[in-house]
Amino acid sequence: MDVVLRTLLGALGMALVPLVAVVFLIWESRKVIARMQDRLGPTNAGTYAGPFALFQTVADGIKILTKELIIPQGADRGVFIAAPIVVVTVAIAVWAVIPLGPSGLQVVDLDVGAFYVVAISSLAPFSMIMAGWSSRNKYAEVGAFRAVSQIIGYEIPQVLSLLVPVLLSGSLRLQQIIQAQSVPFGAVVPLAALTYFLASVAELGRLPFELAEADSEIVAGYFTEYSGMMFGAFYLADFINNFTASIVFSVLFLGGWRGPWVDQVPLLGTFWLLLKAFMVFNVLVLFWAAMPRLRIDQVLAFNWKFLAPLSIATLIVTALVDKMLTAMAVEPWARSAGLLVANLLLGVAALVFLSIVGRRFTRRDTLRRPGLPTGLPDSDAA
Amino acid sequence: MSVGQLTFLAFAAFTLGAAVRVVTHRLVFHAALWLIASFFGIAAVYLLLESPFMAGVQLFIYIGGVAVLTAIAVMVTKGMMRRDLPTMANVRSSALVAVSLFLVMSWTILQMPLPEAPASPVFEEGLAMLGMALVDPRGYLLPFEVVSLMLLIVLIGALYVARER
Amino acid sequence: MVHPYAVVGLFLAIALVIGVVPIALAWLLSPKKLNPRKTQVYESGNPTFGEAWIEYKPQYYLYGLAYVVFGVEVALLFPWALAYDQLALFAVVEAVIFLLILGLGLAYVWRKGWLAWM
Amino acid sequence: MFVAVPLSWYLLLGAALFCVGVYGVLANRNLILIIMSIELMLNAVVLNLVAFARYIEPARVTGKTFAIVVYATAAAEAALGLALVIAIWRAENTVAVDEMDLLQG
Repeated sequence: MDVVLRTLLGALGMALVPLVAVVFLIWESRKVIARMQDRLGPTNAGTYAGPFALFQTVADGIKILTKELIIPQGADRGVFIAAPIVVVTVAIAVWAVIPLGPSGLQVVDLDVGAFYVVAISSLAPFSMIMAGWSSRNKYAEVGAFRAVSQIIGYEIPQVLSLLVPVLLSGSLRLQQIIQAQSVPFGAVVPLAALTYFLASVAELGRLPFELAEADSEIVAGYFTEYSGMMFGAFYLADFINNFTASIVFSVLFLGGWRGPWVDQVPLLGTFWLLLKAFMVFNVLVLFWAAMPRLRIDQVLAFNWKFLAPLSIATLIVTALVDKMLTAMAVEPWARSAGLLVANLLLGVAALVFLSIVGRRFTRRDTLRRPGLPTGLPDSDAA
Repeated sequence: MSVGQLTFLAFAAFTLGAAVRVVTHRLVFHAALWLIASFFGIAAVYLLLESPFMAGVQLFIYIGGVAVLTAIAVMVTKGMMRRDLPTMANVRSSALVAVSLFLVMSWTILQMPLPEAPASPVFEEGLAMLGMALVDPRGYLLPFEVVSLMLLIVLIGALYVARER
Repeated sequence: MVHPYAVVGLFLAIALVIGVVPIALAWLLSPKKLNPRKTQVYESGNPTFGEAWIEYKPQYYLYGLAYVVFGVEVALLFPWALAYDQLALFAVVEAVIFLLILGLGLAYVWRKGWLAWM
Repeated sequence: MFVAVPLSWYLLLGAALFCVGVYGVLANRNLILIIMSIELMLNAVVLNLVAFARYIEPARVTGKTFAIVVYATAAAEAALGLALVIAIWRAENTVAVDEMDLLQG
C-alpha cells in the first residue's frame, strides 16, 4: 500500500509541475513580448499582484473562474464541453514520461517513452476538430480544418527527426537517450534538431504558423465560441504544450538534465533541464513577438515540399554515415564530427536547392502575371 | 475475480459499448467520435497484452490519422450529417446475421484448447527484435518493402482520385 | 512495485481530473444568466448568416491523407531505429530503400501538382 | 504476471467487435459509416493477432509482423476508401450506397 501511495503522490506532483510552471511562464512571456513592443506588460498599476506583478496570472485565473460559460445556440453541447477537457488532458498526459532528473524524478521510465510522447501528442488535433465542429460557427470550422491540415502534417517531419536521436542512442527510453548524449545531439545532428524544432513550432501553432487561431482572419479559430474557463482551458493547454515541447526538445537534443556537477548533486540536473527548456521556450516567445503570419498554402508547401523531404534526407544521411563510420571503427569523437560534417553539408545543399527553386518560381510567377507583384495566390486561402 | 480480470472486463465493455454506438448513432460525426473512443479502448487492451508499441501505433495511426481523416470526410460531405436510420426489416436481418455469426465464432473459440495464461514474461528487446526481423532477408524483409510499395500506390492513387479538377 | 502501464493509466486519470476540475469549478462559481442574444453564434458582430455545417473544400482531406500514408511509414521505422545498433550496413540500406520508395511517391505527386493549394 | 486473463476472453472480445462491424456494414447505407465499420472489423482482427502473439509465442515476432502489416493495410484502405467517397460525393452529391449509379452511364 505504501508503494501505491508513493506512486500516486509522485504522479500527482508531476502532473502539477506544468501547471505551476505555466503560471510563471505566462507572466514571463507577456513581459518579454511587451518589452519587444515597447510596452511594460503586466504591472501593479491598478491592483497589487506581487512584486513585478508576478502573480498576475493567478489573478487572471481567479477572474476567469467567475466568468459565465456561454454555450452558443445550436452547438453540440456534449462535444462542446468535452473539447476543452480533452485538450488539457492530452497536454498534461505527456508528463508521465518527462525525465526531470537523473533518477526518481520521473513518473515512469517507459520502455517506449519517446513513442509515447509522439502517440499522445497526435491526439491534440482531434480535440481541435471537436471544438471546431461542435461550435457550429464558420470561423471555428475553418480553424479546425486548418488545424487538421497543418498540425497533423507537421507531425511527419517531427517524428522523422525524432527518429535520429532514437537511432543514435538505440533506445526509446528518454533516460537512455539522455545518457547517450555525452555530446548533446543538437551539436552532432544540428539539421535534425532544426527540423524537429521548426516542426514543433508549427505543431504548437505558434507564429509564423499560427493559422488555426489566426486572430485577424478567423477571430480565434477553433475556439472562437468559447468563453470563461473553457476558453481558459485552451489558453492553459497552449502554454503547457509550449513548455512541454521545450522540455522534450531539451531532452532529445540538448542533453536533458546533463550538465556540470550533476554527479555530485543530482538535483542540479533538474535545474539544468529547466534552464535549457526555459531558453528554448523563450525562442518560441521571440518567434511569437517578431514573426508575421504565413498563408495557409505557404505553410502546407513548407511542410510537404521542404521540411518533410529534408527530414527524410537527414534520416537517410545520418543512418548511412553513422553506419559507415562505425564500420571503420573510428573514435567516438570522430564519429560525432563526421555526423556533424555530413549534417552541415546536407544543410548547405538544402539551402542551395531552395535558392535555385525559389529563383525559378519567382521568375515563373513574374512571367505569368507581369502586372502583379510576385507570389500572390490564385484565390483567397480559406 | 482478480483485479486484472475486472480491468479487462471494464476495457472490453467500454470498447464494445463505443463500437455499438458507432453503428447505431444518428449523427455521423458522433459515430466518428465513438469510433475514436473504441480505438482508445483497444489501445488499453493492448497495454493489458503488454504490447505498448501496438498501443502507441493504435493512437498514432488510428486516432491521430484514420479517425481524424474520417472526421474530415464527414465534415466535407455535409449532406449526410444526419443519416436516415435503416428500416426495421434491415436492422432485424442485419442483427440476425451479426448475432448468429457471433454465436458460431464464440462456440468455435470455446471449443478450442486455448492457453489460460500468457506463455512467458515479455522481455524488453522484443521491439528491437521486430526491427531486426523487418530488415532481415530471411525474416520479413519482403512484407516490409511491399508495405512501402503499397503506401506509394495509395498515396498516388488516392491523391489522384480525390484531387481538385 | 507498481506495473509501469498501471502508472501510466493512473497518470492519464489524474490528467483527466485536472482537465475536468477547473471547468466544473467555473460552472459552480460562474453566473448563469443566459439569453438568446448572448448565445448567438459570433460572426464578427454581424447577424448570423446561414448554416455553419455546410460543405467545405475537399482540399483539406488531401493533406490528412498524405499524413496517414507517411504516418504508417514512420511507425514502421520505429522498431528499425531501435534495432539500428545491431544492424549491418546492408540492413540499413534496405530501410533507406523503404524510405526512398515513399520519397519517390512524394516527388511524383509534387511534380504532378496534386499537393498544390487550389 | 500483469493480467492473467484466459486467451479465449480476448478472442471473444475480438469476435464481438467483428460482429458489431458486420452489423454496421449490413445495416447502414452511408458509405462513410460502412468504412468506419470495416475499420472496426480490421481492428478486431489485429486484436486477435496481438493476443495470439502474446499467449502463444511471445519470443518470436511473427504475430507482431502480421499485426503491423494488417495495420498498414487497414490505414491504406481507409485513406483510399474515403478518397473514393469524396470523389463520388463531388460527382453525385451523395454518400448513400443505394443512390449510386455511376456504372449505369
